[in-house]
Amino acid sequence: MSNLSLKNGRNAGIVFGIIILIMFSTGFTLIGNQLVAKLIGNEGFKGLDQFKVFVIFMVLMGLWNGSTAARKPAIAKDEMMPAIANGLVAGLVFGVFSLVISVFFGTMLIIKVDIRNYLVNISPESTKLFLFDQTPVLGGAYHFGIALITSFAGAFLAHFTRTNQSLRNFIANSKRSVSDFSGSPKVVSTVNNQYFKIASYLVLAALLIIIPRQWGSYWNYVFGTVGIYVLLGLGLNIITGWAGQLVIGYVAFFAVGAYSFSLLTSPAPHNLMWNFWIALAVGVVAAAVSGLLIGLPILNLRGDYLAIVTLGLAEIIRILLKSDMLTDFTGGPRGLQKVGGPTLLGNSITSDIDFMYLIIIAVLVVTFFAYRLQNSRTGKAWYAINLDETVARATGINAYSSKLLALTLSAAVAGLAGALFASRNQFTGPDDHALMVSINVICLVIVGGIGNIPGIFLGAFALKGLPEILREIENYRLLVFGVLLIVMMRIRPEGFLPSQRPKLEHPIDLAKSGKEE
Amino acid sequence: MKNTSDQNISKIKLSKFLRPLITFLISSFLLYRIYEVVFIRQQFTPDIWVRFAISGLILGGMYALIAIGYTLVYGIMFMINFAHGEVMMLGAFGGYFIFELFNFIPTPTVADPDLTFLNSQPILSIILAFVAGVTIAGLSGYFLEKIAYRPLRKAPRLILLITAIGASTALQNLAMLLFGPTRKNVINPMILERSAGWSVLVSGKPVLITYTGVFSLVLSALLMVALYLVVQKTKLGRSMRAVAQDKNTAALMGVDVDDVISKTFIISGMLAGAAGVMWDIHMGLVNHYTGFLPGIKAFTAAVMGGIGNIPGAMLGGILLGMLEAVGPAALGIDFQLKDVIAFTILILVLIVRPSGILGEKLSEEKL
Amino acid sequence: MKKSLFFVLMIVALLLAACGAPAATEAPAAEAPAAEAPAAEAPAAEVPAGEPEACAAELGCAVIPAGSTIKLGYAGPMTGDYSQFGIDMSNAMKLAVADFGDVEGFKVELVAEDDLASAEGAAAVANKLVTDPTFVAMAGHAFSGATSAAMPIYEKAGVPMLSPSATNPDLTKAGSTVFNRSAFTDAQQADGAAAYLFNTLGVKKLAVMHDGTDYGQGLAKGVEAKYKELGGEVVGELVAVTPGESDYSAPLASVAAAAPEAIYFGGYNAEAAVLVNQMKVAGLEGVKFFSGDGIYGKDFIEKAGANAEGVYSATLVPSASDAITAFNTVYKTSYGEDAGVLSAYTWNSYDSASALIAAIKSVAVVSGDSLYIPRGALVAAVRGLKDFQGIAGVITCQADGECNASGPVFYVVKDGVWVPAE
Amino acid sequence: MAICIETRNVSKIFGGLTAVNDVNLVVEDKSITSIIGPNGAGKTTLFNCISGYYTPEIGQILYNGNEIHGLPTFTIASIGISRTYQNIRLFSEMTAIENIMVGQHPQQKNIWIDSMLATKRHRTEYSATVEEARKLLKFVGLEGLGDHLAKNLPYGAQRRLEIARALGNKPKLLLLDEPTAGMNPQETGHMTSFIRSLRDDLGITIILIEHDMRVVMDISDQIAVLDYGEKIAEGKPKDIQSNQRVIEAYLGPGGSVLTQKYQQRKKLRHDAKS
Repeated sequence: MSNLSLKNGRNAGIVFGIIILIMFSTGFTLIGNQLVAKLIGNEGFKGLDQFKVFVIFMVLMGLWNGSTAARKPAIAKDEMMPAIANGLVAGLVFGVFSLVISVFFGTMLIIKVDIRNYLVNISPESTKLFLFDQTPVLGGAYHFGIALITSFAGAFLAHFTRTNQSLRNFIANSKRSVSDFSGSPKVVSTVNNQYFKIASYLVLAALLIIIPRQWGSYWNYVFGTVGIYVLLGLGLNIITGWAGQLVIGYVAFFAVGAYSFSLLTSPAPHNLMWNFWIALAVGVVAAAVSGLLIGLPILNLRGDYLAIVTLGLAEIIRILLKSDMLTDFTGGPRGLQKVGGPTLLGNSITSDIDFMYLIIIAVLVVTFFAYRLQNSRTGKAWYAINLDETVARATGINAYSSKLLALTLSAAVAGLAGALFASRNQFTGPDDHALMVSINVICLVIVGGIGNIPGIFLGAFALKGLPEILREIENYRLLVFGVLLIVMMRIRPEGFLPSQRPKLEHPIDLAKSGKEE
Repeated sequence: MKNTSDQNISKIKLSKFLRPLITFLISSFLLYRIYEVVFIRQQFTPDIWVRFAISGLILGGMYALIAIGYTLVYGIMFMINFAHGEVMMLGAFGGYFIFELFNFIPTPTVADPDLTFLNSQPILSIILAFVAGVTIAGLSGYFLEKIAYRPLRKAPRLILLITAIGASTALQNLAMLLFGPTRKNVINPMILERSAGWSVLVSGKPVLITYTGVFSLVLSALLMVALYLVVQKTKLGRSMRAVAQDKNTAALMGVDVDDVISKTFIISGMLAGAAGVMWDIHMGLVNHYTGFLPGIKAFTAAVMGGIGNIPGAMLGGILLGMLEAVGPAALGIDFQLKDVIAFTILILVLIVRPSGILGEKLSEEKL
Repeated sequence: MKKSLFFVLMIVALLLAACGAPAATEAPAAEAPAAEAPAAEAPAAEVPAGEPEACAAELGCAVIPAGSTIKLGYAGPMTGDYSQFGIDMSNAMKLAVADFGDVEGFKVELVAEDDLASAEGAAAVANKLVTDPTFVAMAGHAFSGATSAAMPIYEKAGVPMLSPSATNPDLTKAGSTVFNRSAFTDAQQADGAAAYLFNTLGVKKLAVMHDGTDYGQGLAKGVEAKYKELGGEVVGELVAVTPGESDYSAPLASVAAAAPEAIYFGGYNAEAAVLVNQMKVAGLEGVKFFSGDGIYGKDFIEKAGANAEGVYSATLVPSASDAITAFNTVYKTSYGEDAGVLSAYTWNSYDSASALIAAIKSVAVVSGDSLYIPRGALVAAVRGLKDFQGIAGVITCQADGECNASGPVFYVVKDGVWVPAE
Repeated sequence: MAICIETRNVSKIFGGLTAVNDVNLVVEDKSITSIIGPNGAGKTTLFNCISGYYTPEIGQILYNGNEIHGLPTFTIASIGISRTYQNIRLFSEMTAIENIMVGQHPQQKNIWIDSMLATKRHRTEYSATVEEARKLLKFVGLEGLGDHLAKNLPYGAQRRLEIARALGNKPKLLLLDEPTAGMNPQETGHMTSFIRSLRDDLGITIILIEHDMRVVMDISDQIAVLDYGEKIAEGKPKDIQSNQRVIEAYLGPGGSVLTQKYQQRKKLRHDAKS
């Protein structure tokens, strides 16, 4: 048994040990356990108290730990001994971590040192849970035992699944089908079935019409927010996804749209009370103009300048909006109340259902235009600039004006989103336009699959919809989100739905795609 | 065909002419405004100006230290390390916990039965706090690079940026969950008590120059000199410069690129850690959000000075600190708008001189 | 081409759907059981048999089936810099629910949500809460900005509010039928503070600062106006600082240039602590520091340490009484913290929650197995609260929703604790 | 014959280094001109001056009698000057056919609003463009590879695709930077005849930088030799072969002696054989 082969076990043990330490000290063991206990408690496992649930949790962690240790590629495929030995070592290290945590924090609990002054989430309940309601040493011993046994079992299981041929095939197959499902580039089947297409469009249309009416105002609110972030994503995708120019302060244009719309339709401070549609148009145009103006001096440069300048612009706009200097003009830190809602033929339509429809229409229109632009002459020019600006220029593309156009369109979409956002909330204020909004939008574009329109929908749902639904774990969501971003960039940097290039050469496709594009 | 070319010629000439004109107009307006506020309105007496300048210098020193971290990493990897501010925050927490620990250890004497280690061995405490902060920050820089960035060495820069944003969010929220959201008070040793210092008479009025301020400023100056020497005189510095110039060639010349990048992250982390402990000592409040704003500011400073350029980062940092402290007063506007001034100057610098104040001039058509 | 045709058709269809919506709403709602449909949309005519007559009114009834709880809402910042406010207020309300939370055998449950003190968070929380048919009243929101964003949503759903801490004067001027508050307004507070500074403390030269938030700016402007009216001199212009920073020495230096006798600061404890800590460095040693209810609490003293000595706060801590002492004991044993340490709104929150429960009791009707709470009547009942005896004082709501008659009281830090100022 | 492009006293200076020094070059319509010279002689810099990357400090560049120096690259491309690169620079993430369509950019008139609203101009132009791109693909012999990403194509195909992209612009002047670099003799032969066909079939004026003397001597109507940024010789292939200065530039001083010896030896061997 060489030294090298035990390294895997040690590393796995350390990683899992640190994970359990972080979970414990952020209080996640307690909250997560309560959540799980609540879930299965209602389903008939009434006999299980939370300590037993926690045992199950630790058992699962141990199994995972052991299998990770045994599955590292460095271990020769079919040898049993190294796998098991690694599993044991991993269990040992993991066990020592748990033991130390138990004994240390258990002792703290007994001698009544309130550790919460420094580590706020280590409450007595949390420590008790970690010790399975035992004394520190006994609890630690339990942990050690569980870790050792389950890691061993995990390693054995991992080894078994790897050596067993039929299982291996099964796993390989399911992996393949998963990757097929998530749309790896090679599987672009030309679905020739026109009827299927039309039918699915019809179903989609029917759903879009019916659903907003069926779910309550809360879901309309949540998905309205998702819709607005889809708009933002589509907009940012033009300049960042297609033209390749990073914009960090995208929220600046969002703010311009929201504020110019709100100032025109709100009773205070100016009492202009313009018509919704005119104000909406003004909001869009104002955002577009601001994009154009900021692009004029900057876009003939290459590099990250646009990113930095828009970052500065976003902050400038936010600070100015809430400043004392402009309070009389912009409403100051309070923002603008009673922002106007949409009207149609003189009737004001303010119910959340109607507004959901309005958002859906806006998303559809922008999506449609985005699709049209994507593979057009303009879209190709943007993508060429993205890939190699020097060559793009030398093929006759005016990179400066192309980028300027991209930024202007992008800003216009953000303005639209901003105006809709303000109108829906009947409110807008400087804190709605913090930098975090832009960062969220960048992330949703990337997570979904940069440059790809369906990806944006997925990304917006993942980033704005899911956290809203999972409000229970509110405190942890940003941590999880950050870790997910890192993990995702490592294992799937092209996003969930990577973008695909159109097929143009084969004559069969021409009949369709040529017309459609 | 002739037409289009003529139009283009005129367009170019116009933009070449416009840029200096705008620069001239804006700078002359600013100068006039400063003249008006300082000499005609005379709202502030010289001692107040000195106070502004001191506060700007101290802040600028810290910005400069953090900005160097940005610049080093940018110079080598062409990435904006968004999580750099968080590294500084971790360093600040390191220092905070050391101070708390030492304040907990009693070393009673006859004269003072309540004396703690913190005050019986103040210098040692401070040194150890710096060691802890710098080590923690350096290590987090190292692991950040190893875990998050190294696997993406060949990836597009956008991917790296997203990873950095992810790392920043994760670290910030981890710190919040571990240590709680409220700001914590940092207990200084008595010799570095905040709001104590030398009183200097400026135009007949006393101006307090705090010990903590002088301490931070001197220390950041020393660290910057040390860094400059490392980069200019040592083998590591030469390798760093080589990697910054051209990774492939450097690798061919026998430079271990991964190792150099790792060390760059460690150095930038250590500087941020030192800035973090200084923040502890001078500002006295620390929480998970401590690193974010200084991080953004320092990044701005690095860009202003010329990103990738170490003296540029120093200059940018000091300049930004001064702009924030002196700018609003000099232009006669509200202090709330200090960031507006800073960012406006940043945008103007980028428009007029895209490579930053000290950055090398880029040719417009770099192949 | 097909794609574009499809898009156009879809948009037309959606437009039609949107136009038809008001007319068509009734159909699905009528089919759905009353308990599932959002309360606001449940049309009065469709109430199932066995409902009391009161439910025929416009907003219908909240129906609490046997075994369910009556949901009393609270929303405030539970995380972030201002989390102490939210935590303290919900703690106090939990005690009120424990004390009074029994309406005809049905339990009241406090649903405390985190609105992050932001407008967007508040709208999300409000939209979520109103979908719960057993949610009847809201003892919040905590912050004014959040409240104004959430108000229209409760208005539509017919949920009465009684906020213990949303103090912006404009909130009650909007003509809302559902919004009430048991706290005094910022305008009252500012007037009181200015008068106290000028008359009691005898300050003749005042500098006014704020933190750039809605709350801080409102207070600062109010104090400035009133102080001038009283004949005092406000030196320099209003100085605003950027919230969240740790170095305010430059703005303080500019204040010092005007040589004021006292500084009034509108804002919260985090920024106030930094300001107080740096006053000496800025040359403002010996200048009085005066602020509002936003700095009252233990956090400020912890952060400012010895520098906190002599700092004033205008707040709404009630004067000592037996009820208060009893409450304080319960609070201390329940949460291990003295009442009023986290924020000044502890007692007021307790009163808000208990007043709402009292209003619920006055309108609730049992019929069959279920409890029926007529929403319209509840809104009116809360607005009509009269001489409700809380621990902190009497709650009597005016026609506009202002329910607090007493003005601010003044506290000062002495030997590391807040004590009533002379 | 009409003159296609002419450089008059063109000099390009980088800092202290004069990369191109006082170069005069006259290229006639529908001719093939080769620029040769040792590495670092300023050949690519001259290309970059013509295609607009650099603006020469001194001198003029005339295209069909109009001054074009100082114009932005995209304008130069849109008036009919296309180029390829020494190290292939395709849009690697685009398909082959899309690369060509990008090359057709200056030929199209539709703007973004056309594509958004699907106007007639967009539709007709789009199908014409796809059609044209397919033809070009066929012309360069890449039929069937159009839907592959450019980065996945084999090396030779990438070279040809780059030329196809340049042709998308319907150029009157084509600048080829080492079109046969890295090719085996067979591929080189194909490329040579392909270049010739560009001139013969499409009537394009061609300037190429080339190191392979066999190709140069084979297809050039005219050869210019650069050394240290200066034009040291110009003329028909025959003249260049025997030019003393050229030989010296390649082989250093004394090079001519070596060449003479080599020629004598070759002659001897030739004689011996016959």
